[in-house]
Amino acid sequence: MHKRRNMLKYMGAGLVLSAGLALPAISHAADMPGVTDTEIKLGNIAPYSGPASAYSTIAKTISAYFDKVNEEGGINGRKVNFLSYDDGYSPPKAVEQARKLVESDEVLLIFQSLGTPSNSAIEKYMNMKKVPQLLVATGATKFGNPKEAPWTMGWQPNYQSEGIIYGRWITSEMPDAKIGVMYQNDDFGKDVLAGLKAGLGDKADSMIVAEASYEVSEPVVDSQVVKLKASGANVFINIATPKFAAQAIKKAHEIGWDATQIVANVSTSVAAVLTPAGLEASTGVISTGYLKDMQDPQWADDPAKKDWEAFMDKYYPDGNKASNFTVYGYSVAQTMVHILTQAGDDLTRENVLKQAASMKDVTLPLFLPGMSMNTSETDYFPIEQMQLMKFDGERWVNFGEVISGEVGG
Amino acid sequence: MELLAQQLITGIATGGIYACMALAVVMIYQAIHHLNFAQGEMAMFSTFVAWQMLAWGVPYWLVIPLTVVISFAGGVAIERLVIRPLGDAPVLSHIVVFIGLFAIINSLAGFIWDFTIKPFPSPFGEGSQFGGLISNHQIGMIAVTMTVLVMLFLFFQYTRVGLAMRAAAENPASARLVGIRVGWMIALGWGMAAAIGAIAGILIAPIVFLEPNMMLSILLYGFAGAVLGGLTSPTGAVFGGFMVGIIENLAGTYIPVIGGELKLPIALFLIVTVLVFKPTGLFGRTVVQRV
Amino acid sequence: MSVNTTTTADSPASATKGVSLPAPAAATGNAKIMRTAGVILLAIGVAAPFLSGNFLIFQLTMMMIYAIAILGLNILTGINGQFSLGHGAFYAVGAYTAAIMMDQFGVGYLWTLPMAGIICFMVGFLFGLPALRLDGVYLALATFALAVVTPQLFKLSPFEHWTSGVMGIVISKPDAPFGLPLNPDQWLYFLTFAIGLLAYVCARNLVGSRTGRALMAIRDNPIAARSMGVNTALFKSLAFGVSALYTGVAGALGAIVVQYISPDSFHFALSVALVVGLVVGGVGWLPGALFGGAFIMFVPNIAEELSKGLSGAVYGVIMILMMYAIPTGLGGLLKAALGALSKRSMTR
Amino acid sequence: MSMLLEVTGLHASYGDFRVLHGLDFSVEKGGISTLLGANGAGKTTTLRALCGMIKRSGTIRFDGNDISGKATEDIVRMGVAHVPEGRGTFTGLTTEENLQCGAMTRSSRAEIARDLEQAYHWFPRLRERRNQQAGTLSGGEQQMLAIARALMLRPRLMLLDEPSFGLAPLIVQEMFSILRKVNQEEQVSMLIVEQNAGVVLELADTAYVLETGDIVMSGTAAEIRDNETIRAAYLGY
Repeated sequence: MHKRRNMLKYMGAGLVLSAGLALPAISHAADMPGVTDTEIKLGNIAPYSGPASAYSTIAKTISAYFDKVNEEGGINGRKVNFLSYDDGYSPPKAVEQARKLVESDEVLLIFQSLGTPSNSAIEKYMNMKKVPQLLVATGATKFGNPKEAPWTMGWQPNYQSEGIIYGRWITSEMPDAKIGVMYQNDDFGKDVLAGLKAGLGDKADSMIVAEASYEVSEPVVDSQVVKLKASGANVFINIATPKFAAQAIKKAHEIGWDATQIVANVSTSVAAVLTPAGLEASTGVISTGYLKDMQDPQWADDPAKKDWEAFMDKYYPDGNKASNFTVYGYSVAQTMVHILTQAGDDLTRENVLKQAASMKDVTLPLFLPGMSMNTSETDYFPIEQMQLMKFDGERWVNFGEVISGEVGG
Repeated sequence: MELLAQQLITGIATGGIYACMALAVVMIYQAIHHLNFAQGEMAMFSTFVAWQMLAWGVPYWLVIPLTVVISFAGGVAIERLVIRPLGDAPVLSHIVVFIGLFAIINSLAGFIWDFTIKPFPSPFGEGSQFGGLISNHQIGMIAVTMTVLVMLFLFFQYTRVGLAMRAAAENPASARLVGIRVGWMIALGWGMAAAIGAIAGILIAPIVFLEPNMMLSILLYGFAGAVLGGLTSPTGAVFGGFMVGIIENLAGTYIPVIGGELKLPIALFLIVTVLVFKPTGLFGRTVVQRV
Repeated sequence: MSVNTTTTADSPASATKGVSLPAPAAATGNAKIMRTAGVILLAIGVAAPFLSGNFLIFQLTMMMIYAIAILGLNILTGINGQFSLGHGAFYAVGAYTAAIMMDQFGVGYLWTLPMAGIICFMVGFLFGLPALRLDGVYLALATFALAVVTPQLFKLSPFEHWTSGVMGIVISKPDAPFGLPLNPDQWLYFLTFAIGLLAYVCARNLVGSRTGRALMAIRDNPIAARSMGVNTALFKSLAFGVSALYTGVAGALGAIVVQYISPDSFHFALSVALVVGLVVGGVGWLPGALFGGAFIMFVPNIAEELSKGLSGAVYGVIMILMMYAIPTGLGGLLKAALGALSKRSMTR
Repeated sequence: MSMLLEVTGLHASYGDFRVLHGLDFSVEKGGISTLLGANGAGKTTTLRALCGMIKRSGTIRFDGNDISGKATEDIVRMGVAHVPEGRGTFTGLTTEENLQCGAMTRSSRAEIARDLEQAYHWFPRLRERRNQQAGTLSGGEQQMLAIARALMLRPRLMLLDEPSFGLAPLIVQEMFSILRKVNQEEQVSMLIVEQNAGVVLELADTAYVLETGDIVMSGTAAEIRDNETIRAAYLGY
């Protein structure tokens, strides 16, 4: 409480001062920064260098998508100017780039800034400046809290609700399960784990027989998998990013551990995870999904896939079609276009935020059938639905209902 | 007890990766008396070259020698074109150049082949031993590492070029005075280190999957193994690599609460402790000098 | 591998190394040039926050923070001849000290700075003790290991209560005190500026003091230093401690300015960047820290401007070209230039 | 009289600091010359300059070819063996490996093996120590190793830098008698730098006295040896 008051005081002081010292922050187009009659300036922060540079594919896809949008006439006649900067997955650098985008480039908003640490670092600044930080590229549950951070909104299903779904499913389908969990020792791993425990409820302590974490700096996770198998677990929950998930699936198969395997949604790519791990080893793996996997043969004749392919061929020919980051980037860019289209000519930050927070059953071509986005002033989680699916050795087969996670409901 | 045996075997299998890299580290250290921070990236790039050739349909048995040769040439070229112009600049300037090389190679690989992980086929096929604890590939990898180690030993001990390289590394001024072309010996050292790095990369990639950052942490483990064993001894480096793998796994399994979270820190802590008591590593040789 | 340090005009050691010192008249000439440059720099430094936007002020503040950290590294490497690839660890310890004190105990931000310094001094000193036994590459590896390990320690579950684990800690930016007409960015700029100046003056005095001479004696000839009765073990550990103190204070300032810390803020790339800054600025030349700070702050941005996909490669190329152009850093270049200048004035 | 080494106007410097100010001297084919002088006179620098180990200017003719612009390795390959100050032992290699290094520029294995035997013949102590790490040899043994290693090159000219330094008088005697034999039997010319003028003047034909980078006196060894004034002023014995 005390802190908040300080913040308010600071904000007041900051406004007065910046006006008093005639800093160029607020000048032309005072009510619609980043917008002219012909252009909308959007900012983005992504790791083009450093340990997480794999994710830069998303920003590249988005950039390519806006090329397509611009070529097709833009959004309500305005071209999108997409400024994407590198933070190397370093929070201090993310702050610098966010300030550059807001203060120097004067963008309308920042969207799809990537990573929990980087988004955490800029969240306070963005809210103080009242610049929308939309559709952030992380599933950390904290980015969906309209009370504390009204200018920050997530996009993908949050990690906790994913964990909850697994927990619920295990309690109902395998009440005698002995669970071994491997998780990445960061916000993602811990969030899914926390969700899993919540989903298991009061049986969590008795059902989870072993936990093993790993650091992204470790070359292999063999030791963890061997340890989990030795615990006698018959359910293996694999909360890992693609490389480690693939290693773990492969290792579990090699040591003949015939547990029911659940793999986190981030690692469901057939091409980037299951094929490297071995299709035989991957058969029977369970996960959740919300986007179509373009390598999955069941979508071979899907017109949405054809559109996506045409887009990739024309606007992002260097892109790797096997990477589901391109599907992700394509879809999130479409979401942004949807919001900006809805905002019409009233492209103030307030109105854009309002449009983002009032999506009703918006669906996207690459969503799994039955999925949609819904937001409100109190619900900052656009995608909350997921569907369980199982890999049959060739493709993912959805089963059960489209499930809704309740976090922040 | 069973878990202990399992973790030991897993540790040896993982240690094989580190041993492989440590060998390459020692190789370059012998030649230039620096730790080359770009070494892991060079190995990664070589592996991508091999992957690209496989993708173009070049048969496997041809890809490996070709990659080794290309990497050797690349190593020599880097020494001649990048390192040599530095001349006798201070050590720290060399280190900055290594860091620069690191950044260049990493970024270039990502630019050319992007960051999605790629499976890399094993020359030893699928399948595994000891109930899956160690794959055929890992056994093959350890065998190759040992073979390379023996070949290196024979090369340094019994060939004139090997002798010249040792002499040049130990005392460049004296080496010049007996007519050894020290500059070329250093270039040769770079070439060999790059070639061994390429082998290491090709052996490691099937396990950790190929991507531009795959060597980031392995290099650290390779350094650790090399330093633990003693930077002056290829045998020590290989042994050190295995030790690091085993220590790390046992610490992760048996130290309660924080063990799993601190696998790497515990391993590094042990290594630093060893160094404090034996500053040249377990197998390191102190050159005796009577005055 | 012995760490080759370049001696500079600052160090009396250059006289013993057979480098001809400029004649007294020329020396005062050089000093005059340096002093004028210093005054101009100072004036620019004071005026800058009134002439530029908040974003640039923020960048300049970060640049000075890195400079303070590099200054600390310079004391260890440039003055004492020990090598560290792990100063990011001390930066992290300083940052966490400040953040935890502010977040958990509500301590005022100004008080966290000396505390960060003290704690880092102790950590550095203690780390320096085993490091005494290590030389060259071995010390490089040990310090590098420290840089890799430290972020992992900060996310350990037993400490999560204080460190917030992987989620990190958000900090509030302080206002200017005493009703000064400054916005928080400007105020933090001046705070950093003052601390940087203080740090620089202290470092200069240290170099000129008996302790400083002992540190340099150890760098130039450890055996001789020992035979002259210098307690090398104590002084080397002390150098580690003082060096860590500087870097820790920088880390604390960094945490306050960025308003957020997490284990990911202190990836080992930070340690590597500090070494790059040190070398580019000039090992052993204290003002070089400022240029080193500027290099690691701004050059990656320039690289990104040139090519986004290959920004890492561009940065690497710039680094290597720098080393060709000025292998002994800016300090070495300046020294050579001043040497040539004074020689000409002597012949005249 | 044909000269194997003819040096005119040799200048050399360390950085900005000039050490040699234009030396003229020579070594006859099959002859032995010596450079005498006190510490710091520039003797070692002269040898280093000859071998291209430091920057130098002037003319250096070896067997008629100008070598003043050549790299150390190339000069060595022409048959100039330098036994450096401090002996330049490869301390980490064995005695025999050190000797092998000396023959690095040659190709015939048979000849090298023969020369190795010859070296052991001259220095039997080295045979006893052949598999020992060279760093563990005594000072005298290391000096012998250095000379033996230089001989492995089959040199035409040997440059010896203070071969007697730090050795017991008896060993010095032994070594100089071997050097005389080498000179006579193998026709190896020598340029010896010495502080121990008494011993070397017995061996050399020609002597030069060096003082702070200038040759202040030259003549046959006998002349220098018999000149009381020089002995008192420069040689101190």
